[in-house]
Amino acid sequence: MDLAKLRQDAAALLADGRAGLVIGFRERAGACVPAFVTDADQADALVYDDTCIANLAAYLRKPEIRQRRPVALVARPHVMRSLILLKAEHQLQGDDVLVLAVGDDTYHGVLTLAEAERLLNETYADLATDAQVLAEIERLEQMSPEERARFWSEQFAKCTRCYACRAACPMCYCERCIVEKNVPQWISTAAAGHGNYAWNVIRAFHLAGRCIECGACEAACPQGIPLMLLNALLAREARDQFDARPGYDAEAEPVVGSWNKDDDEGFIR
Amino acid sequence: MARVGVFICHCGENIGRTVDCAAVAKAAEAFPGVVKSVDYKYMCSDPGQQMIKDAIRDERLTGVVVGACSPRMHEPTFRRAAFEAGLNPYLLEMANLREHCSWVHEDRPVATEKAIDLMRVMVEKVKKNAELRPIRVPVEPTALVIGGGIAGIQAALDIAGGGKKVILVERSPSLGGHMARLSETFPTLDCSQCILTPRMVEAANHPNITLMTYSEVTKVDGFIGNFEVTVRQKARYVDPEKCTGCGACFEKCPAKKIPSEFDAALGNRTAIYRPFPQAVPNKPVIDAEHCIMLTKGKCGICAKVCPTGAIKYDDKDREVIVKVGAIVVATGFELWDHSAYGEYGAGRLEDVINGFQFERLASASGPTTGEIRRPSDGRIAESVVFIQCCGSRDPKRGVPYCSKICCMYTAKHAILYRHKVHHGRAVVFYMDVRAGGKGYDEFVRRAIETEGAEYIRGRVSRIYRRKDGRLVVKGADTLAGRPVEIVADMVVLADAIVPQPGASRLAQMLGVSYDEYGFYSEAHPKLRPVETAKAGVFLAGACQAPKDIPESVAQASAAAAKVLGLFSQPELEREPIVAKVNEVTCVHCRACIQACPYGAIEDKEIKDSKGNLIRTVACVNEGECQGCGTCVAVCRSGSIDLDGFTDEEVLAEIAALE
Amino acid sequence: MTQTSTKPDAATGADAAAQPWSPRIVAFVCNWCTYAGADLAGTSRLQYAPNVRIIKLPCTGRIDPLFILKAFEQGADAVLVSGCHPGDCHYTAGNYHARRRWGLFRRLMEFTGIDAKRLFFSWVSAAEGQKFADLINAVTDEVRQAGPFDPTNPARKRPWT
Amino acid sequence: MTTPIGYYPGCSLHGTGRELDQSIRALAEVAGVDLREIKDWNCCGATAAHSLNHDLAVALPYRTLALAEDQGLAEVLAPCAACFSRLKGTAVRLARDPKLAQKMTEITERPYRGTVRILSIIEFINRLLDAGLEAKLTHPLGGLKVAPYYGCLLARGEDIVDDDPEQPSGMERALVAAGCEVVPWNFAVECCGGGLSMSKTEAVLDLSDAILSDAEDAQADAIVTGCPMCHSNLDMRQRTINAAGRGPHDLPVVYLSEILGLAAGIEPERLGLDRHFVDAMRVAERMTERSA
Repeated sequence: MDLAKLRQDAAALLADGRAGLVIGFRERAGACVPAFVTDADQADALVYDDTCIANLAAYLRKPEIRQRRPVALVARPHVMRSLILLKAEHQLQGDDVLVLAVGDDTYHGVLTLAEAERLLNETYADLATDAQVLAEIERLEQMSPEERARFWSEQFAKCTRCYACRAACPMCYCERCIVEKNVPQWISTAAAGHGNYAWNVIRAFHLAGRCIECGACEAACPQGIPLMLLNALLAREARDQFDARPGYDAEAEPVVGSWNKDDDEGFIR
Repeated sequence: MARVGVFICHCGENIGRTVDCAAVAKAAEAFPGVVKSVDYKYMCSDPGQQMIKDAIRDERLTGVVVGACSPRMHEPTFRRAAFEAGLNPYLLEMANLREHCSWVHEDRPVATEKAIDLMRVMVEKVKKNAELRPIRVPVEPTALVIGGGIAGIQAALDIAGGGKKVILVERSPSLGGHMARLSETFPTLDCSQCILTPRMVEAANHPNITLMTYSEVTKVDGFIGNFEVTVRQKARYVDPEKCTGCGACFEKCPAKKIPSEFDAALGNRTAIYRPFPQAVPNKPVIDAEHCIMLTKGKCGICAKVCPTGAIKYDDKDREVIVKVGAIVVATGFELWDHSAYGEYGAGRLEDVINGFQFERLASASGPTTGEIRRPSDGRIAESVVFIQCCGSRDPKRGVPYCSKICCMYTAKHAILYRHKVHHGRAVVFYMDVRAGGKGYDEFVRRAIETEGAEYIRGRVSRIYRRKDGRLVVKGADTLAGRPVEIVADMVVLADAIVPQPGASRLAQMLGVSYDEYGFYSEAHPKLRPVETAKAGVFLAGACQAPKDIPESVAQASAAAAKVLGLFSQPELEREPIVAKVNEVTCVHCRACIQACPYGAIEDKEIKDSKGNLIRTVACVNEGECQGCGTCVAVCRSGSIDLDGFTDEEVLAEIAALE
Repeated sequence: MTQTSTKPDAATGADAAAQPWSPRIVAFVCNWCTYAGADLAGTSRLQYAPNVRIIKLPCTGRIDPLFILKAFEQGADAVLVSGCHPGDCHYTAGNYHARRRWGLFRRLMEFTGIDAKRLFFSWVSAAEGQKFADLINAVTDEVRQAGPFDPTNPARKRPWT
Repeated sequence: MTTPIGYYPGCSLHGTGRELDQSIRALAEVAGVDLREIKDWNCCGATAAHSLNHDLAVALPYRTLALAEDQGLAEVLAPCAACFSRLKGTAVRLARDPKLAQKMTEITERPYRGTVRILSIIEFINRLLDAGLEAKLTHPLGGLKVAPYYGCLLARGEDIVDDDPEQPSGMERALVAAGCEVVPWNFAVECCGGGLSMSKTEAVLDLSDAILSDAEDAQADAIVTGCPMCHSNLDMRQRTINAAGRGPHDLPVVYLSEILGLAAGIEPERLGLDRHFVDAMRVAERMTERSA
């Protein structure tokens, strides 16, 4: 991948004022961390490799970031999908963001959101769910309901309700999350038992038909809860049942919130 | 602190037989917040209601739960009683101890236990209930009627007669619609124009009716009581103020060979024209597509001969926005195009015509002045075959439904033909004769028994033109069980009735639903046949389904009655079960806006004092919201709630079931 | 529900084992079709199992997955969701929205250990009193077969420990 | 087209319809199509089987389809309209009814997965045109007026024929490409009496006479057909019709493949045009050399 070109583009965007901020990655203590570059001189600090999993689109909801629009973002295909979906959900304007598009060992250059949408549909139209995740979903589906309940009981018991998953997800942009709603309080905030169950299940459901499977939430979870199992399951169902392809069409209707006369109702008596 | 009153009704023996009402009242007394709990034989009786009213006053109740029959039965009764005692009616709830409990369970202890549960649920709910006030929506007391056929004219006249203003919009240059094209009408054979034209004139002259002919609705905004409708007035190129309707222009117009829409292409008209002599308004328009001046830039004869200088070649389309409180849709029907039927000549045989064309041939004002002459060579038709169900009841190539009026008008055609060509042969092919209606079957019998029409039950398999120019009609007589072959001069096809082209586009504009063929859907097939699911939009005539003239007129008057009812008050009062957005937490993802079946949620821009946009949020239009709550369930941040069924109320109910 | 004897929670209580367990089912129904269908079952005097507690909403479109979670949290042995048949919705499309939501949510429930045998969906029209009675009986029977909702299920509310 | 197309001649192409066989093969050669006769094919069942025994009526074409599949043929041309209707009709029924397919497998002891696509003569010729035959039509017929006659089997049968049953148009493109003028006429799908050909010949005379008369009224120089039964009724029986005091008719009845063959510059004898009862060689006289 042409990292030098990426740095050069980032510097140029900042230098000629096309972007007020470049969000990318830099190295710190041997790990990739987000970098917020406002000065063309600092662009050389930018790096990119496979370990850069964080979905930088999650920062776009922050007011201090929004102030510096247009913002340029180092984005792999999943992150580009996040941006398209944010636009579909009216959280972004087309010209709020520029994309420093990185793909499989390729740097695609600086793209507008519309160009990123085209690139996605032409080159990255079939981003598949991680094979290991799929295999694990199938393994769980083979279990009895009781075994599955036990599995998730153990997983959710680890949850400390730090909400790092939520912070890492660009689609969790609600200013007041449902878990923080207290009149009435639907979801117990105590880090235990049914509250943990309800939180994790509702978090996943609120991403049904919206999760682009970037994996940032699971990566962010300090407790190692396999959140992608829930997300990928719903992504699979949304795709199989309703042809959902979130993040490929900035004009698409939301999957939950639209309907089709022929939607499956085999399960309804 | 909540002060809830509980009232358990025995409903005579209906509840009391299986539910121990006294025990339920006693158990309810122990519920937190309940300050009074009693049981009584007939809670809905005067003394029963008085008991509730007294308790509301004496105990300063903040909520009431009546355990009795289904709320579908007596909720309005008890809420009115609460209101009369000074309690907001929405602070009263009913628990369904009869339909959902005593009538469906026999075991007394089990039923009593369940009744106590049902009471607890409603007590918990009512403690969370908020006072709600009926929503008042101002009503603009002007109606829009779309379509100037007989249905639209009737609706407009009735509304105007009731003292309210009407704007009547018609797409073509004249009022009258299809009825103006008919020769005579079944089953009385009175002249269509003789009964219609006076109504057209009346509509045009009525002080309460504003006529907008040659105009189309292009946009509909707003909601019941408050629609804003954009109407495009097509350029007429003739100043109606100056024009006297003298007719010098169309007598001299050199573009004479334009097929007349009014005469179903059997006659011609000029480029500057009025559709027919009795047109209302009786002033010509220029058809820009065919006018030599407007297409080629030279001619100008009409302007030269016009004594008042009314011709304006530079006229332009105009859009006007009108404010109305109700809309009556009366856009009518069209005939199905029979060229899909190859066996009937695929529309290529000149002497195979449709019902409207026959009407024009039979009409004294038509292109043949009422003589039944075949279009190909103008000879009197000595033998005419009429084919019913052309396209109707044919799920494969036509439409599956019955077009309803064809049996009747075909009988009329056969009679009219026999009146005009005494020695002529009128043969009718039919599948069934459906002549339900006052005097209808008698009329068909008359055609067969005294007017000499030959009715053959069966279908026609092929029509072709012989070398001598006559048509050969081959078919089956399924009663006699043999093939028949008839030589005819003309074939009249009773084409299926279909909606106007563009019907679905108008429906989408109006927010009215329509069926798979494009006919508009009524709100309820039995009990609300005139309303649509869109509040404030009503239906009249064949835009809803095939209808004859009396049915169209009846429905038009019904629609007018609905409109007048709506306009009888300056404000509209509706149940306050509507959604509300918490603008502080709404992040404007627009899921609710897309999900709302009524388009009742819109963007709202929040601005600071200087007018700078701070952010955009969703906003429910109370006038349009019907209170289904679909938006609430799609809102991830819990920023919408539904009055009457709030999250808090529902949660309290679920929690009460622990 | 105050049928103290029927509460599986009451297993912690001393006298609980004395009475047999009976399913507790929460039904979320729409006002226009299923609630009216239940009314019709009543006016027709059809007898059915007493295990269902109805919570009335205007439309199935109003039914948030949170309602279902909450019902299980509170210890319901099963949840029934019922509304108007497709095409019959009083609000034209609320049931279509609901159907899609359930199509996804029930998968999630199943996957996280709430047996599909505890979550029921149906269309019952205002004319289907008999269907309503049959449905309640069938659902009650099936839940009885499935047994009480496991008190250790992660969705289930437990005393603070 | 390099993939071979299966060929099912059926009985009539080996008998009365030999010119259909000849012209199809000659045309395929010009178009460069490899026609492979299905090995060991059997009767399609159009004769008596379909009115006598339902199982037999399906089993006969089933066996042929199974053979074709086994021989690796994805498409099979059945030039005879009756064969086409039997084969395609069977394929349609098998696809609709898995139980029937199972039964046929048992009866014939052959599996058939339903992969074979059956082509009518019209579909076949349109396919050739798509694949470049149009450019090879070097001898257009100089405005020969033709009445395309479909009869029953090339116009009817839901899911069997992909054309409007009341006003089919499948032949028109090929005829126009061959330089003919298609005349509008009324009898393109009327019955020729084929089913009564042997049992009630007088009925055939009536029916065929009406067809010939209408084509003549429409000033057609020839009737074009794709069906050997129609062909024999209209061509062979023309003399009998005249002898019965009708007509008199003298109207050539030619196959679609013969017309296309002529336009492709194939000698009329090779197409079998000299084998007709009513002189059809005069049609060949209309061949012109296309000026390049």
